[in-house]
Amino acid sequence: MQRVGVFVCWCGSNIAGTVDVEAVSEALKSEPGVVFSTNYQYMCSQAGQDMIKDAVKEHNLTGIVVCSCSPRMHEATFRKTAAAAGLNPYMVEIANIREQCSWVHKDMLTGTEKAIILGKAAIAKVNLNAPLTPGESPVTKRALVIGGGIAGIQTALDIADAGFPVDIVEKKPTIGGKMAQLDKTFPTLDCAACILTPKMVDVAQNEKIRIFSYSEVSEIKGFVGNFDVTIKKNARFVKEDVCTGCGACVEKCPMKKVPNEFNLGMDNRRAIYIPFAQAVPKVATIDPNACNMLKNGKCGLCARVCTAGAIDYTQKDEYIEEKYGAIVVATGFNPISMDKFDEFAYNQSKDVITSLEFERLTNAAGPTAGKLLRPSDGKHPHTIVFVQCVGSRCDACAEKGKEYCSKICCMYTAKHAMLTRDKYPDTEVYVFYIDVRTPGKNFDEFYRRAVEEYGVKYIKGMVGKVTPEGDVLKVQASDLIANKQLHIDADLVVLAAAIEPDKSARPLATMLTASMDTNDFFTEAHPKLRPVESPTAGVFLSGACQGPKDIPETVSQAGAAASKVIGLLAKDKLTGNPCVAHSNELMCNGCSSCERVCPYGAITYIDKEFRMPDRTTKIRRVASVNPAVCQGCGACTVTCPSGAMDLNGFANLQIMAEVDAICK
Amino acid sequence: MDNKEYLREEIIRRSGVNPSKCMRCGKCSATCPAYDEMEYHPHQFVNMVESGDIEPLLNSESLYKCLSCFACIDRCPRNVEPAKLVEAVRLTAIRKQGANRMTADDVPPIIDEDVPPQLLVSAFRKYTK
Amino acid sequence: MQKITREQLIEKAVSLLADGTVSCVLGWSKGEFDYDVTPALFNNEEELKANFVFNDFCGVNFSKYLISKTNKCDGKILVFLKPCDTYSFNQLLTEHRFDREKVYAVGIPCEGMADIAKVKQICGDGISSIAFDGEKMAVTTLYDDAPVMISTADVLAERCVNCKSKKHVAFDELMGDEGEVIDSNRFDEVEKLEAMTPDERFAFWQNELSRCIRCNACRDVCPACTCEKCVFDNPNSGVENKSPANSFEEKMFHIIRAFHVAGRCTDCGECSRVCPQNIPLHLLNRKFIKDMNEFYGEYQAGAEVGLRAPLVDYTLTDIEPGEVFDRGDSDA
Amino acid sequence: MQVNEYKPLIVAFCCNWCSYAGADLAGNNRLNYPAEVKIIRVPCSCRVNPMFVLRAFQRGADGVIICGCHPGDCHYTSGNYYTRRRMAALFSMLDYLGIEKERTRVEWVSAAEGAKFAATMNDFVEKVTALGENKRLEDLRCKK
Repeated sequence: MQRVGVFVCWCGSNIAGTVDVEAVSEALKSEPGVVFSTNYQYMCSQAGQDMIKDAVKEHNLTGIVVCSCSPRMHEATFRKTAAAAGLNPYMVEIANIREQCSWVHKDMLTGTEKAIILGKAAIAKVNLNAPLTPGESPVTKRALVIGGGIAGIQTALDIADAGFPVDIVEKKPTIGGKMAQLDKTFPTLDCAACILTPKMVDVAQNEKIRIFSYSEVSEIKGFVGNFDVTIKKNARFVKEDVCTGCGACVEKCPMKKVPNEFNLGMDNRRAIYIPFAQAVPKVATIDPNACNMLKNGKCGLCARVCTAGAIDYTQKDEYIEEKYGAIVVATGFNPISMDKFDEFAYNQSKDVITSLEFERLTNAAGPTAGKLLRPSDGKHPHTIVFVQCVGSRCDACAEKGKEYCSKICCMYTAKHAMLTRDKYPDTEVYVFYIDVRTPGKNFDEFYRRAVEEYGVKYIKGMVGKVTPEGDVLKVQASDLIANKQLHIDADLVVLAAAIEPDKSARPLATMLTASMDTNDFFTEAHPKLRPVESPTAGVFLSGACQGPKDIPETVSQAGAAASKVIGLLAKDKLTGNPCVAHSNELMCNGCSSCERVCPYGAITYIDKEFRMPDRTTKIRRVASVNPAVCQGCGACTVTCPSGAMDLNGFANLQIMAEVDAICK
Repeated sequence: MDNKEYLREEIIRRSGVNPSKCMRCGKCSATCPAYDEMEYHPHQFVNMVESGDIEPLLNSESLYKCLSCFACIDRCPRNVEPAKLVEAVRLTAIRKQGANRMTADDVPPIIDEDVPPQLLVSAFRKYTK
Repeated sequence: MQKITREQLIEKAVSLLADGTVSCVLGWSKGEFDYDVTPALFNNEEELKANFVFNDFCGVNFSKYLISKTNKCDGKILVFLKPCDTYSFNQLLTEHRFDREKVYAVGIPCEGMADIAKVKQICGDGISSIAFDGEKMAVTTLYDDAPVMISTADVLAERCVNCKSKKHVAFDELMGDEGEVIDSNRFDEVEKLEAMTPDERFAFWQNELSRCIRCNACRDVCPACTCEKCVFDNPNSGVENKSPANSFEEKMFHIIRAFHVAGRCTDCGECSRVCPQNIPLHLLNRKFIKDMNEFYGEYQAGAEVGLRAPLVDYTLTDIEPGEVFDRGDSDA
Repeated sequence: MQVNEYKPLIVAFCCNWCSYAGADLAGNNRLNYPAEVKIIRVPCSCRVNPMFVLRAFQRGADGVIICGCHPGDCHYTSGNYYTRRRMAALFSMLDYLGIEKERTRVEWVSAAEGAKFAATMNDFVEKVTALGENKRLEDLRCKK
């Protein structure tokens, strides 16, 4: 039996005005377990707290009930008081007789009556309380960043800057991501390469950062502070540490007709290739699907020309195991496929392109060396039609596109239109829009400049149909302001395709037990207050994997994610919330129901050996809760039919004792 | 409910279309092959039904200019289905007493030898009660 | 009258024992009377020939026994499963309750099992023997000289009258067809109750549940009730009780039991079969099944291994608890 | 003072993050609701076991209400979705047994909805008061 002390607070007249505090402390005196009961003007004051401490010593109290304001207000205060008096802080229960009693009831009699019942419930609960100690787990002081785009790069740099080692896993042969493919960036129009490549070099030169390029995460185990990750390093058939990136092999490779994915297939690369001049790491990679040597053992030219001897046709996929304290997801985005949008003739004409392809066409390092030429015949286009919202803002049941606004299209289309008019003033540029959405610093000004200074023709309306006819594209569109249907003979049509999370995100979320929304964007722990954390502890979100974002927003989120990671890695130990679920192995059936409802993946199953009454042993599958991961919601406790699963601090018996006390 | 409101509800019920899903992109009008023939264009149809302006639509020739090609339905990003609205308004118009668009007597003078009989039957279905 | 005979089953069991596929057989054994068949483990041909039976009273669902029996048998265990048993079999596998590798399941056809209560309604108590003869069973009682001839079809158990499926959803080998899921009227009675006024429903259940003697037979036979220790037996659960100590206990017991098996109950009907007080317990389970089908889409527990039951799943647009009453009930 | 007036006994389970805070807000704004409502704090509405609900009825409660975060706002991301399914099933079952459906309720109350909390409680108490004492769950066993 506990020795409970009851402390009734007046809260000045806040409580005492509607509740007879004297009567309450008197009535609660005779409750089971209560050895001391008193009341005081302000329990939370220093004098009030001292009163509690003294009573603990004087009466050897093992439990404390404070009848006062909401536990959301002062539970933490009184827990500290208890701890200072040498009691376990979780031996404190609060009866909320202010917010939920004196402030909502007018009549002294009813107020007092209810306060007594609330006090009884708290006493009934504290009688069943057990001292709780928060679990501690060590923190591996190393972070993993999955994805080497601008989001991953910025996060890694910021974490490394704070002195913690970081590994970047990038599935492509080089880091840089989408930003490396861009030409200029809005709203300042500085070139993407000029601001990105120095950062890539910083990453390469930073001692704290390791880059696993051409690699994927294949397995994740563990929990916050203690992730065990297996990284699959795909065979690139070139020894990374030996290759100097001279490019001699690339020049000699006879396989010249491999579509170049970096230029979105608009030109060709060799079977051995370096994606672009500033690639990091700058090493060659052999495409096993194109290389003759790897396919049928005939060729071997690259090995012969490589003076460094870096080519290794026998290289195998390598698996690396590493421990991490935190994981940052920065898997980014891709434009959606245009296959379902027949009306824009994307698959019928080479001159209907996506905006990302347009970026490559205008990029000095692109397939046309920066000259804006039509992919079909290499001629300069004179009339260009930009179509906004292709696949964005679609109704869910339309099944072609995405429900959300892709956010970046309005700005990059304004940029494309402006740059085109700037370089080629003889070009007619039309932009068909539904709404122009340009919130952001200097964004709307940028768009207005495109219209007012560069003469881009913005038309409120949509393109309904694009028909290739000869070497022109017949564009049929509506102009809603003029209430006219327009027919434009265009040379080039650029589609602002919606963006979607990278396909690797979904399997990764499964490995991480991190939640995702229906669009496969990662869910944040709180949409406003914890926007860079996943609900799964130790997993952080950076960039477009969480939702469409432009570069400034991505970089600031990347920094925010890094600061959260640093905050975690700076700790030597993690102190958990002791109010977590635990499973009674003797009663657990191993039925897996709890595992299915756990939002955090905190429950795993182990095979446990039990001694049977007849001295034999039996191995049974039982649930085991990881207290470092469990957040204490209690979903598992209700789904468990045998009652093996229970929640510390809110145990079945405790809540039932409260029910009984109230219903007496 | 006044007549205007009644008509609006009736059209929405008959068509099964929710015009408030429209985001005013105008793709229906952009895609419409009969656009130039129409007094009220597909996007206006949606907008006018939404605001309850049915009377002008009922009296408009536009009703009979729609080819029912359903290009607007196919391409609407919001699944609004403008052609179904046109159809519902047209039904409302021809269901009125004596409002048949066409009677059997009208046919012989305009008949064309090359027109397949099936087309005539379906036109009749479309234009009469 | 079953399509398959005792001799065929023994022959199958003996051959599987002989070729070493299995090392023992979970089957039906003679009981005190011809109609109270009990499950038993057989190790060899002699035991099978002596005690193995198969007749219209072999309704026992063996799935649950596999949990304990797989540990009692060194090699594989042979189990004969009727179509409805295979659903429980899959459900238990979903819950990792036994090792599939230790079981050799033979699917056998079922023509529906007889309900002894219905037999007794026809010929009265004091049954001394039942002989099976073609389509009929010859029931001899202490009080009559000549046996009463009864057709199985007339005394089918409720669960067999409303059989939901003749399909074997899990087996290693079949004796007969795989069978099909069939349309049943199993929710008719639930609907009848739903159509009553709350007062009538209350009266109905008061009449039924007041007969409960808390013998726990329903729990003990239920293939979904496989807890190592039931909450009602656990002094730390806060709801422990073994007898109807106060007026509320049966209700609590039956509601909670139905809730605990909701989404896991395959509607095998064992609870109602074994209830000595003939309480229609399946109507509680079927209410949950019917509700969940209506709220969250058709779901049949045990149809496949690994299915996610409705109560451990959700969608963002589920029905609100306040709306569940307004589905055209007469009392709405 | 009316001494003989029937006062129901209401147990309200409130999740710590939204509804309990909503109840606190009702207090802060001095929004009255009947004292018959007694609140039990749980971390999440998904912690409410049907056994607690039945236990309350068993011990004489006349009505049980469960309050949680609005769907989509759960502190634990998905807890209240499970609550929604479980309680839909449980309440439908109680209704099936002939228990008055007005005695049970699930309500989503956010931390900002103090007014909604008070209004909900007022309405719930009024409905339960109209039904009178909860005898059915008590009496199911004993035939009259």
